[in-house]
Amino acid sequence: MSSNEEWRRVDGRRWDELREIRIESGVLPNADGSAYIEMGRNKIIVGVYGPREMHPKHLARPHTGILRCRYHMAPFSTEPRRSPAPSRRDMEITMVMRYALEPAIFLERYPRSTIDVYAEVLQADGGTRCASITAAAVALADAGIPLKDLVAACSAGKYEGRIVLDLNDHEDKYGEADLPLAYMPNLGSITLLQMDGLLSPEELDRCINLAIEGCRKIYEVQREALKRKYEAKKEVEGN
Amino acid sequence: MSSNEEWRRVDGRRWDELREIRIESGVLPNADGSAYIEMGRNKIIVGVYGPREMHPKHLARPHTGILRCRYHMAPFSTEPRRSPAPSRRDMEITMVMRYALEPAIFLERYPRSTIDVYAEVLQADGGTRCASITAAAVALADAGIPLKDLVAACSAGKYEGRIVLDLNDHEDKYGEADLPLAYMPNLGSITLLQMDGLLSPEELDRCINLAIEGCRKIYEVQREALKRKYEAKKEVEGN
Amino acid sequence: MSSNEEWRRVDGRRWDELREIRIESGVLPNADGSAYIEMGRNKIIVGVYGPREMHPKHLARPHTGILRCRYHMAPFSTEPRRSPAPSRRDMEITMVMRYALEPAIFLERYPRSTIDVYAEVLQADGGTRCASITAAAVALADAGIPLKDLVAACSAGKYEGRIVLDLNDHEDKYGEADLPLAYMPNLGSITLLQMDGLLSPEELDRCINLAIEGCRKIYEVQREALKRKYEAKKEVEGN
Amino acid sequence: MKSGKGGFTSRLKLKRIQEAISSGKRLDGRGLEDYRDIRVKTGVIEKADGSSEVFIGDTRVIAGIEISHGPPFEDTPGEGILICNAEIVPLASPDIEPGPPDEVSVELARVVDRGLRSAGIVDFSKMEIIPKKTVYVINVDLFVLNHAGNLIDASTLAAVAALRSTIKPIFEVRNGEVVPSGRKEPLEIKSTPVSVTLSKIGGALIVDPTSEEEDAMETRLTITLDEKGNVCAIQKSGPEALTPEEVRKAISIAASKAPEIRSKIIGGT
Amino acid sequence: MKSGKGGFTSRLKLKRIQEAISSGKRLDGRGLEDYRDIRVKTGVIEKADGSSEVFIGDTRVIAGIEISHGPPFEDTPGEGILICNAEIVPLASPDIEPGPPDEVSVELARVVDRGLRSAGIVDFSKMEIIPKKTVYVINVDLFVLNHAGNLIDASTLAAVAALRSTIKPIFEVRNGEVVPSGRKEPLEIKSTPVSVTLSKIGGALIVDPTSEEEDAMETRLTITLDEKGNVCAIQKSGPEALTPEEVRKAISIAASKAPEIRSKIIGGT
Amino acid sequence: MKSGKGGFTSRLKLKRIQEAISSGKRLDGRGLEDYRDIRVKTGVIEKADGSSEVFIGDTRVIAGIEISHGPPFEDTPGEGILICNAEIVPLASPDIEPGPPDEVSVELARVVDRGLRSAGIVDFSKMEIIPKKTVYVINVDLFVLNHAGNLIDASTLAAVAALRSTIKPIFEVRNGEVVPSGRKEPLEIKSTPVSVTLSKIGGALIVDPTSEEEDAMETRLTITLDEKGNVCAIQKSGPEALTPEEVRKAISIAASKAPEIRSKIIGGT
Repeated sequence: MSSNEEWRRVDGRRWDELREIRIESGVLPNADGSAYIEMGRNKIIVGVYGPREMHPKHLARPHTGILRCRYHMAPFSTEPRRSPAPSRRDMEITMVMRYALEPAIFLERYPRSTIDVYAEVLQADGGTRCASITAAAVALADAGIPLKDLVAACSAGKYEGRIVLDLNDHEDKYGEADLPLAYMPNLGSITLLQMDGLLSPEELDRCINLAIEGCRKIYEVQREALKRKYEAKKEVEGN
Repeated sequence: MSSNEEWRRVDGRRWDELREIRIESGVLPNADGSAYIEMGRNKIIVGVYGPREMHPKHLARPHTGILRCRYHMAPFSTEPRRSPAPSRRDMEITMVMRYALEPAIFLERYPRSTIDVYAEVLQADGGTRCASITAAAVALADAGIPLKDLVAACSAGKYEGRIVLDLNDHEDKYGEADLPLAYMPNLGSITLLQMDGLLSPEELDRCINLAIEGCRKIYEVQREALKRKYEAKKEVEGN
Repeated sequence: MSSNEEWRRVDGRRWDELREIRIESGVLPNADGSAYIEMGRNKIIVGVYGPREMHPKHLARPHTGILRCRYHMAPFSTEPRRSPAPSRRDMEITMVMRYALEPAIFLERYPRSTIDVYAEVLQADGGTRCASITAAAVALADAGIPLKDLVAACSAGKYEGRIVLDLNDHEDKYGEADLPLAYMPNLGSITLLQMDGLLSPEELDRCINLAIEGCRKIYEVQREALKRKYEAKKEVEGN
Repeated sequence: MKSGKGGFTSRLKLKRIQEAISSGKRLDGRGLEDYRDIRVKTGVIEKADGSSEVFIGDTRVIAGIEISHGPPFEDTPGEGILICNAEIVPLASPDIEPGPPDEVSVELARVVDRGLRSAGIVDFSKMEIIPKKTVYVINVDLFVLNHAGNLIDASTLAAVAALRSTIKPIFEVRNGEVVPSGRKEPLEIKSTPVSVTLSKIGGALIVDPTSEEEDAMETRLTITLDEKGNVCAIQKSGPEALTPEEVRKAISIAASKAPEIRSKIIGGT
Repeated sequence: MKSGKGGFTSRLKLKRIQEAISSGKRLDGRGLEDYRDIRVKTGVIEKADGSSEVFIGDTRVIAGIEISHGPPFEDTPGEGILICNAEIVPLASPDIEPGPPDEVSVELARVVDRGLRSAGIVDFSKMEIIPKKTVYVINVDLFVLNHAGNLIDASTLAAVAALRSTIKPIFEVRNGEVVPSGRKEPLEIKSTPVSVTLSKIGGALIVDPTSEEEDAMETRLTITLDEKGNVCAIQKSGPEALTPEEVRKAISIAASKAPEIRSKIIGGT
Repeated sequence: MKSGKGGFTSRLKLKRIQEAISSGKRLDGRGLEDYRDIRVKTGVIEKADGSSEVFIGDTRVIAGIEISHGPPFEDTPGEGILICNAEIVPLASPDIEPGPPDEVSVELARVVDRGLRSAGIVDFSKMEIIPKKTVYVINVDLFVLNHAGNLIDASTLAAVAALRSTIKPIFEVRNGEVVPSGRKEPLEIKSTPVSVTLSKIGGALIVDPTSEEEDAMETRLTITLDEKGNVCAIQKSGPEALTPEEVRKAISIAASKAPEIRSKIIGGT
């Protein structure tokens, strides 16, 4: 079915097409690093603080740094409005986000320290956890934290019987399966993998491959954003 | 309109008249200082503990003492009954109460220490924050804590088009504006100032002046209460 | 009325008869000591950890150990399902359980340490606090903690005008009085005593005596359980 | 001068208290079975449906009653509801931190609640407004203003006195909705329970402990009795055991003291 | 380079700020009564019923509006509801910890709320759907993304701009139930309050403090005014006192600055 | 003797575990793809509508099912509700503190939930009682009594076994209200998902880790499959990455182990 190159999705995309994606780094004056991402109608901002001394101190570890994450949604990010109190879903995404980013960071270089990554979803449109991870990787780089590789994240899934890339909110809700995946392209490593729905082993394999392809494309957008920032900075410093 | 000296309010008061006010100090055997105030139908009791060692210790500050306040309402203080859990309103009043009292205390004399002021509203009838501050100042003096000046507090506002002093619950709810103010008469300093409602700049000015006049009268009642206590104590010690 | 030896309760028991009771010790591989009790349809499991270092440290006491208890009900233990959040009832039972067990333990031998006793009610059928205490005493012994005496617990009460032993859920709900009691048979000491309902002084006296008799019988079951475990252990070690 | 106002009592003081009581005396001169001075005022919170203030020595408790309406409990669909809540606010003692109710205030509320309920202080079966849907709800709020020991007895007394002073708003059903009728009537009180709390200190039983005595006590036993001499609640609390004889003795002391305490509210209303 | 982005400002820096202001200057070159650059965007959250983003210098606040329906407050049964909520999320400043709203964000929400409500920004009496049962509910959610001082002015501005941009879903009653009609209309705005916050530093009054200036400030006074020059909210916050003269001066500065700030939204919609 | 019962595993032990697994062996003698002994009992909580107890080695989990009724979720108005809740109670391991659910128990509940829901274990579209108003609610409560590793597989197994044993009370509508009809019927089960969790340790993949192995593991991957071999949930959890090849290998191991695990409940009911 996916061979049908004529077929278009509700939002006009081909089966293997990403939503429009825009990433900007260095958007928050206070944070040590930050990034803003728009992916379809998703709007997410991520701020990074650290490496910095851990408070409270008893949580610090003598031989390694700690990565702390928070995934949080603004009350107005969904319709209907959501309560500001963190949900069980927020707790789980907070956890997988940490696991998705940790493999990219040389935590052992920061004993007794913490790196705090805060993702705030301003508008949600399906795939917020992937977009948050993608933006967080850029924010970490923007903070000057050396990374083993950028982490790019993207989902694939099944909607009306077809394998598709980067599900939007509608496809996520009414589709048959959703598989969010995070990938470090240069290391060939998967750092996030979840799946919800029903897929045959063969479909699953296609989803994983498609999501990895999506991550590669996103990786280019991430690099572009960092380059832009770097050049802008050089210009400013040149003044 | 306020020139109409014949006009009387729902509770029979003139426009510039305070409700009946009664203050008693030294009412709680356990507290280091305490005061009970009745102002109209408001009934509020305040206890002071300290200066004492700060617990938990990490909140202590090496070069100054800290003033902590708590404004809290008994479940039976309002109709309908209120939940015992602190509300957002309680949090805000707790904060402005601290700011209203802090300018009167030589906090720098008490490094590593805390002074705790607890106000419990037993019956609420409009103007509880002012009455709590008024009673708290007496309780602080009763605790033997030297004060730069007493802090007296009182509201002025607008009800049915007239500027009036010391709004009761009905006037507060159905009136056009309420302006609570705390004042140190000898220092000529305003330590609390809030306003809720709608006032022209000229009305606002009259409200501020009227509230300050109210505070001066309350100050006399505060002094009287402390004097009574002091004399009673002398008598007891004379025995 | 209780002289009527023919009379039988809704579940077929005589007035002075315990429900069927089964205790097994050493049921949890991870815990330092544990016991499982079935008493009627009650099913409760208790785990003991310690004596072990107290965390957080500031709760430790330099000259004595501390006993901490937790009484908790599984969501599926009652009909309708209960919320997993601890209730005020759970808080109170947690406290009286600690007081019921503390007199049996040489806490002064474990300075800076804690002994943690966790009771989980898997199915509730009236008398869970007593069954929890009974199982906890066995679990403490199973943990190798020397005890001054075993603590056995049992309720007596009044149902349809008669004094009865060991009330089940129905008798507890629809009866006139319920008196849970814990007893150390060799020391002749009462460590738990509560009463809910209405009893004449004479009925109260009979309830206390009856509950003590019940505890003596339960004590035998406790000893049996510990002996079985001890013998099983010897056999295993003999291999 | 402020020593002994709660807070930590020194080891020396604790020893002196225990030794005195062992030899039949108390530091404040009372006999072992003497209460401190008890004072009961009602109507102290005019806006509440009922209220009282109780002093036992320096211990001071206010009770406020609100009568409202709501759905019945699932397991007693035809009966009214009584809910006890207790707060020991931080001005009551140097040891109390602001925060959600701890073990001590939860126990306090629950023991008072059991006494009122078991004694049948009101007739719960006559509190229905809409059958199985809406019943009268009695909120009893206890507020400890000064903690100088024996909170349970003071709180039970305050709750009962406040209920006895309660003027109940009458609700009625209009167009299927429960609304106040505007009429009121005194709440009908069926029973007057009082609690007597005994502390075991230095092996002896005393009534009405001060905070310092509570710091020195081995264990505590509260017995609540109605006016017919029936026992309607018992609560042992504290880290040490009691013999059956001690329990019996405590019950008999409680039975003998209860009428004296009850007279403070029967007289005081 | 990242100094002065919130967090602890050094004692030396605080002193320099105070000395500069005492002599009529500010470290960033502004005059005492100059605001930083103010930018207002609306429609930034397309899915919300109304939204805005406000920048005052580096301070950045988003406001989102949702119009729903619910029961009225007990004491205003015929009126609609407006609820303000504010979150200062941890990416806004190195000092902010994740957690439930603290004193600062509670105050922020309440001061903005009072300004909107007192100014009568909407006509609450026209928000009934089912008489005394169901009314329109306006949720105003403030979200601080970067905290560089003067949150109250930025948040009031964001709330008002977002409300002015709001397209309200119209609810109707079908078979006794409130359902969306599918139709929408602009929310009718009756007033345009703006707040002006003054800080007293080194004895002088300045407007629009940065975070560093806030660290150095003695006290703070917020005055909210409507377009007719009426004052609709005041909030003093901060540990030091003000003289009546200082208050009067602050009110007069606020009155003179308000139109300039208001022009950013009247122009910006 | 009690070593290896959870708690901190020594660095030496962790190294031994990793080295053994690198060379294809496990400390307890199992092969890399061998499960510990699995036992499943149902009907262990007679009062519940369904229940089970699952042992995988020393890991022990109870599941209890309650069928009640309530409003549907807003976004699926015609469908029934299934809610998973998991508690790892403090007697399960020396490391667990009493308190609200932490990250680990929230993840546990959510991964089990996703497996049940994605597999379509019940037909949610047939669970309406009053159209769009009231639906059947299935509460699945997981209770971990002993934590010796691999909680997800044990919990999924317990949930499925408990649901398969469930006798559903039938509700009916009388005078507009939902009431129990008094009749019951077995809950119709449409699918039997099982989860297989793999751990990567010393670069190799193993199934069914013990707690000590979990302390030594680099990362974890759970794959839930239905009886047709479809994958219905995946969860990677843990601080290290996996290559696509490792993921593929894990999926194929899971597919080959699932029938063996499923036989424990198909057989065990």
